[in-house]
Amino acid sequence: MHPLEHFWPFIAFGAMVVAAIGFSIIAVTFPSILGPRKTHNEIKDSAYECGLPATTGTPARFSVKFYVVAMLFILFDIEVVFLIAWGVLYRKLIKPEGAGGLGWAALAVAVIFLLILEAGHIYAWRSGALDWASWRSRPQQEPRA
Amino acid sequence: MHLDGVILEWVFVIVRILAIFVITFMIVPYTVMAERWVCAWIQDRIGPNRTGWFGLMQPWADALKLFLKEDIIPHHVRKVYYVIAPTLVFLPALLTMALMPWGSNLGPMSCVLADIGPGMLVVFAVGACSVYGIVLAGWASNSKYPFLGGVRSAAQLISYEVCIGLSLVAIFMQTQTLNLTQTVLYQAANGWLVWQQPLAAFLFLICMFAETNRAPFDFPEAEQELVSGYNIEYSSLKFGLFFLGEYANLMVASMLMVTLFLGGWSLPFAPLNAPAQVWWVGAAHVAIFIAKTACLLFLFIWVRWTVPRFRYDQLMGLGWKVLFPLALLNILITAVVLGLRGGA
Amino acid sequence: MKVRRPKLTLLDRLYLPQILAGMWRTLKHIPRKKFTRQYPEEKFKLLGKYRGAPTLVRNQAGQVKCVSCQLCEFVCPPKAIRVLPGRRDDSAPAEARIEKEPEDFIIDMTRCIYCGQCEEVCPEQAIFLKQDFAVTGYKRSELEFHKDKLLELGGIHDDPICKWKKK
Amino acid sequence: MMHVGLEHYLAVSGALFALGLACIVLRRNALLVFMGLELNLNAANLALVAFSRYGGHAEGQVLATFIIAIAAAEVAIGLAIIVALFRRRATIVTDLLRSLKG
Amino acid sequence: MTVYDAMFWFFSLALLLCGVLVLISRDAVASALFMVLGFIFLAGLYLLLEAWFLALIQILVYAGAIMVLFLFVVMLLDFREKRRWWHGNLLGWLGAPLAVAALLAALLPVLKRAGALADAPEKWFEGTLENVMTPVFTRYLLPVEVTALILLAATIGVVVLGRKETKP
Amino acid sequence: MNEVNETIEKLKAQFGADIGEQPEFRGECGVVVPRAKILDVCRFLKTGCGFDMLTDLTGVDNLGSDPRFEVHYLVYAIARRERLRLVTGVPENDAAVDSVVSVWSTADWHEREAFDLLGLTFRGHPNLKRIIMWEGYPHFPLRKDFPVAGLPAELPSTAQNAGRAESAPQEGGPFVAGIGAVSAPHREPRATDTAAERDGKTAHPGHVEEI
Amino acid sequence: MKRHAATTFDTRLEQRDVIVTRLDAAIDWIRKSSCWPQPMGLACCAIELMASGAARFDIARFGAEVMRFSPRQADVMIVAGTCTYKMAGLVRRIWDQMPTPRWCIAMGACASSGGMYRSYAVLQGVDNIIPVDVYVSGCPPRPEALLEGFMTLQKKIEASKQFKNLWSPEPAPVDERKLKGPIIIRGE
Amino acid sequence: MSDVRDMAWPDSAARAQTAADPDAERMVINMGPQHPSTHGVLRVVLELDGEEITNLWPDIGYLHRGDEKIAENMTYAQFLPYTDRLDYLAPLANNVAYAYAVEKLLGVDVPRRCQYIRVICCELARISSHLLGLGCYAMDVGAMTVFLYAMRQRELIHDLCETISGARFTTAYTRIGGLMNDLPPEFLPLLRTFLKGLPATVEEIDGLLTRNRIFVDRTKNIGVLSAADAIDLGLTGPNLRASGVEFDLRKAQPYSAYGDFDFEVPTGTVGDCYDRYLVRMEEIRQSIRILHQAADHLPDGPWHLDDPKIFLPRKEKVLTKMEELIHHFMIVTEGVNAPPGEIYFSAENPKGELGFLIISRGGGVPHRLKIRGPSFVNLQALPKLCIGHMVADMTAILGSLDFVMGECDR
Ligand code: SF4
Ligand code: SF4
Ligand code: SF4
Repeated sequence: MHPLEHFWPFIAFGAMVVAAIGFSIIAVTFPSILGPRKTHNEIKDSAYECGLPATTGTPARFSVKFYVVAMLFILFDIEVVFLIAWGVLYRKLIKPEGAGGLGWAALAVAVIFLLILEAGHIYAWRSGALDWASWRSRPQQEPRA
Repeated sequence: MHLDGVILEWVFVIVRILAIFVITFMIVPYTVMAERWVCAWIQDRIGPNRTGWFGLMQPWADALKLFLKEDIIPHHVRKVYYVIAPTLVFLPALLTMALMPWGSNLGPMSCVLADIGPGMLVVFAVGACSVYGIVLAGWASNSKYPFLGGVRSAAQLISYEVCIGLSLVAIFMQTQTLNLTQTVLYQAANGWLVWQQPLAAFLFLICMFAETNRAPFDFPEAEQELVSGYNIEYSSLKFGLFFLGEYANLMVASMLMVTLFLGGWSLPFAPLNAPAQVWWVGAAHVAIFIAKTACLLFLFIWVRWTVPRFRYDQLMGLGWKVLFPLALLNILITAVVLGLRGGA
Repeated sequence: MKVRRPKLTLLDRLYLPQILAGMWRTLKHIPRKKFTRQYPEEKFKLLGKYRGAPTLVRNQAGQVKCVSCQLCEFVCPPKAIRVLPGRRDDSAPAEARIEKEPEDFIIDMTRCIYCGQCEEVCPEQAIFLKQDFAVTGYKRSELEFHKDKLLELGGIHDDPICKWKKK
Repeated sequence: MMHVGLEHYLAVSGALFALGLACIVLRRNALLVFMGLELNLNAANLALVAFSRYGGHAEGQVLATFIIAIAAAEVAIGLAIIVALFRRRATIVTDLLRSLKG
Repeated sequence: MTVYDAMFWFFSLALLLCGVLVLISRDAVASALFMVLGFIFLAGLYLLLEAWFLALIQILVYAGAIMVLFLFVVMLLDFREKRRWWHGNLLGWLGAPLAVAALLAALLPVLKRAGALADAPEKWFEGTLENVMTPVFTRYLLPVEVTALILLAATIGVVVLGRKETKP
Repeated sequence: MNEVNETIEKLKAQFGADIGEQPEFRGECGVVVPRAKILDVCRFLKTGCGFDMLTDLTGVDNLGSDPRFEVHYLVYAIARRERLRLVTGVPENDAAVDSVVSVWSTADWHEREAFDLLGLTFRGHPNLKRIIMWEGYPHFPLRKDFPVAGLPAELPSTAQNAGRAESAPQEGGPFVAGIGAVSAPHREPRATDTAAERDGKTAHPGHVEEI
Repeated sequence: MKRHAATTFDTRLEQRDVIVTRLDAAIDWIRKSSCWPQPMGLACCAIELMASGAARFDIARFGAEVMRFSPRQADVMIVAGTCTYKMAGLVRRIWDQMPTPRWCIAMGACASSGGMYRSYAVLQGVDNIIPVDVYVSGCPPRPEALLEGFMTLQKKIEASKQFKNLWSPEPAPVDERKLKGPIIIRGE
Repeated sequence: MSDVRDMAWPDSAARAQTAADPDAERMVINMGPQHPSTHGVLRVVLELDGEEITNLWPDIGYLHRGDEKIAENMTYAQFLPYTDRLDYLAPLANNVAYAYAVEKLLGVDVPRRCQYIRVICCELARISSHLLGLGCYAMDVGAMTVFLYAMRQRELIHDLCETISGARFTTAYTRIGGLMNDLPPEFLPLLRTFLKGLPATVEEIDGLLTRNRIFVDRTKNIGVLSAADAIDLGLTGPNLRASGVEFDLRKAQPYSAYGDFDFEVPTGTVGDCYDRYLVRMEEIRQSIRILHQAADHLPDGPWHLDDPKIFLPRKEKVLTKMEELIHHFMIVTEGVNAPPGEIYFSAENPKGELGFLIISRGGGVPHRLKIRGPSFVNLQALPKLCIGHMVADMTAILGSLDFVMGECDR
């Protein structure tokens, strides 16, 4: 009832996953078996910061820009998914309506979709969410020599 | 499916998994060596030549050395995450290999381990998960340089992932498939996609540089700034896994590029252009695929030793402000052209 | 003179042409003859009057030339030299008689900076920087060269001015 | 033992939904609450996909696709709010947020 | 038990286990990672349902994007709860069973009726990209554009919220 | 050197008899300024005479004379290519001068260095801390009563396991330094690799062999 | 080029199990062929250290161009330069953070003994704080001398009994008879 | 473990501010002393807001070797090798500057041939230093290969050094009142071949960097320093000239034989990293010009002072004549007999103005010898240059400042 052939590539893939994980486990555990016994002392166990003790214990928080970029990534990732699907189907969709397609409407769908998202992209761009540099590092007008 | 058919399939699966491991572990160490040699040659040097015959044993010495090294797990790290992070860097590359058509077929055995229908989606999905390793490594190290390196790298990876997807949409529009084998067959029939979609190929190449953290985008480990980035606190084979993962990713990136744009295992000459009927054509296909990959690897190495590094914000800017619109443009052009041609 | 700040042309601004040009430049290096001098295998010549490790020399008659005047010891910037003055025994033939000879002469090679000042100030031309460009050891004490070692390294120096002969 | 069928999937979906619900109700950390929400959405998706498959129509999966898309938007905004709040208040414990409200 | 069934049990139990672990982990990072793992198993269930496309999208979007963001936030805010989550959460402890019970009560009739649907093999739907997305791009054009609008709104929201505030 | 003399005249006109002059030596002129006036003089030099650059600032320890310390300022007028030296005496019991950071910001590190190595204080310096030696180093190394070899001191607390700072062994020829022990292992304890070597004679390691 | 060497090889190898000897040799080979340096460039010698990595001398031939600035990944610390007291703690700290087995080359007079700086600020030889395996004399040593020092270190690794010591964090015992310094190379 | 920041530079005020700022997304990070981009042992404590530097404290002294104190304890001649190790990228130039300083104290002038040879030394040193500086700079912005090409040419300069002085690196070539030895005959041909090959490398670096947009973006308008600020901070050398101030001691007070040569002093317009790079490149080209002229017009004649109280007598004479032997002993043990007085001599070194302030109380040993290391002063500009930029810019700025800790910490 559930023909195995359907799943075969995935099963093979699963086999690869198992093999790869097995390899990883070996790779992670072997050195602790083969290598010299671990020694610990206060210094060895402390973080490397160019040879000085770490200036503060845990890493502090950092620029919110990283979150923003991650969030934007999610949103645009969705866009990409839709576009990929659309792209694969495009040549069928673009066929004239008689031939089972939508004609140019197929393109229009994507264009409108893209335009809306591009508005967001441009908005983010304009409002500086995609800039990392502060004002000083931005290229300034070159002084007249 | 008959039982012996199933057994045969399983045998093939095992053979191909072994083949993948062999290919990976032959190509990756020698990619590292190629890096060291090519960089030496570019710099008028000789490069490792004292270990083994012409230095050919050097990668093995390095790898075994890492095996035999003390495996420091400092107390200040978040231990579980610290241990699994290196494997998470290496796993995605290995898994992507499972989808790679590294040949047409050898006798009755197809050379793709997992010929999944929408294969590219799997590649995307697996690739998307490669962020975890780096982020976790940076965070688990609980120290500042790795942390900065990890975060930078993660932001870089995800930014360029969008561009990768977008740059490939155009070729999906042409090939109408997400399957890698089909893509290769399409190219065998219709010519390489790099000629039909040069812009997409170029964008994809740039994205691959960024995704594999290669110069000019080598931020996570930008030595001059972050010493060696997210892997500072790693020693022994855990560090080796990062190293290996990095080059395995490089290899996978090259293979993807070959598969998607450079005709995969095919060469536009009669017997080599179609799936193999005889075993030696199959072998030749594997060789062609690996040769093409090697050329791209050389390109990666060559570029690294030529150009300066971008600054982080320039890199992000490039991704979001240049490649992104360019990819969209490419999609639109392709769409219009295909539309004018009237679809299929 | 003001340096010219090149304005990037449109092509330059596209990154690629310059990167490709750079890649062409680096590519050209690959087939070139390598600059490397493979150290232990390949012979090479030290240039000039190379300042290697300081050594003590003997004259043609096989005598230690040093008279332990200790000038070198004084001048040596890192104070790597230690001279223990001593008298020479009188059994030597009269025409070869020099009053003094160091009892021991120690150069700490881990201190020596190969500056050549000792050679320059030695009034007897008894100490020379030879061409020993690499001195390595496992222990600091190994790298402390004593008189016999130094003499062995120094060998015979053909002295055009045979000061000792005149006496 | 009976073969796996739609009801099994629905049961799993229900259980997942219950877990998500528990997460929302029990955890105080806003991020965990959020994750619970995601679990709920996925439980719904699972049900939809199962229905679609056994019902033989595309709509369930179409809907699931849209849900994933909207969920992404929701997560982005939600986390943005959490981050913004955290930057302001340095806490993401929901109780405190509640106390702010009332 | 067929292989299929075995896979189902494996995936669903693993999924639920991950769900439980999400719920009970003290460490939010662990929660997030278990969540990722859970989504991967969920994708496995999708595969069993022959929803190929959705399975991959699930991993791509949920595991590859959404959870990365979660992880980012969890790691980088790096906050610690003062109390264990199960302490002093009376409302939650009372509410949770009630909610779950209510849910199950609502679900039970559906479950009962679901068996009827399961026996129509010829009608089974295979969730290939084409099967799933063709309707989207033909019948559901409006929702597509609405999705775009929602994404746009989210983009703007994110940018506004992420803006660096001037000192209060 | 007319211009320099002009400047000195200007200074004298401005500050009167406070300004002393050093004899010209190898074409260089120095001006002796009383300690209290140094900041004013520097301001005047910068704004009134165009000495826009402070090339160097350093302290000198003249142990035995009074005042014990001197601070030397080397100022330079880029446009006129003119160099002038200011010297001011600083007594030991009140080793403090006004800081000139407000005049030339380059004085910052120079003054800190003088503070670090000689123990001179600069009043009004924004951040007078040790710059060369580590924080907490107890001595002032450039003072004449401090030996080159150094005096023992605790290392900075960042160096938990590197021991302490010790005096460096001083060896010299017969003309300068005192008598050292016979061989390096005795003079420099670390040169001994084993205790046996230190007690007995140093081994004469290594003989030469052609290979 | 003449090599003066004080090494008299004792041909009668210690009567050990052949397999152990072989394993020793294998492990020695691995470790000596892959010595990643931690370039502790402190002063002028660091420039010669760089030079030895550059085209003319190419330390890469020994597989040692993989300069790891992170101590966790390095095998041999090359102390090149003057180690001042202010710096001493850091050098020691980085040494402590290196995983075993690890080695140290003191490159140049300053690192070996303090060199010409017999002064209040300079540590008189890094062997005061970390165990040095090989001293390279010179100020700075020629890159060739550093390479020679590197080979000297390789000899030391070769002469060590690594296998029995595989699991021990202590430095492997060395066959002292094989290690007689100094090694002096005379050029032309 | 104690709070390091007690030892580190962020002083308590800054720390309090960082801690108190509620919106602080800041972190304090420590770069160096053991860090690939701090060129030796500079330590910089950075306060970052994301990737942006909001505050910065350089910490020096990790290479303080006590040169000045040592100088007070030895004769002028003995101190000469120590000057090699000041700016250890250009030992020849340091030797020259020191020799001139002592000669100025003694009030003597060296013969013209010696002056010319010293000019050659200085310019060779300048090229070698700039090559390494540019190479490291390129490496800091990620172009490794440029560094290797620069090192390759440096190797040839080392060969030249070896030819004249017998040492690759720490040459100690000059002597008070002359040189260690005359130029060996094979030197000039070697120099000419070197000069023939050098422009190709300069051109190669130029081709790899100057118009490469990645490099230009990394350097243009980064770390801008106005002329007024540069002067106020006391900067000298290429860093000052890049800000547009035409100040070069070779022109301002032509010491040695610099008056005889025809060369130009390149200056920049903006004072950013790009200008500093361009100025150095141009200086290499100018140095090539000077070297050509010097090689062509090298005068004959004595190459040292013939004063037995200053310059060591010839060996043959020492070996044979009693009087010479006595002079020899006197010079070595007592040193040159300097008059009491105070001089300041500075020379245009590759990094800037290297000055020696010598206070003599008579005799062969200085009373105080202050070394004005250009890097020490130049490094002060670091906070001014870096604050507001990104971390990656800091490496570019550090590279463009081209400092050497040897002369900074002395
Ligand atoms: S070597 Fe020369 S200078 Fe030294 S003690 Fe002997 S004779 Fe005197
Ligand atoms: S070469 Fe220099 S350091 Fe070495 S012994 Fe002679 S004078 Fe001393
Ligand atoms: S040994 Fe010489 S070259 Fe090396 S650091 Fe010390 S002084 Fe500099």
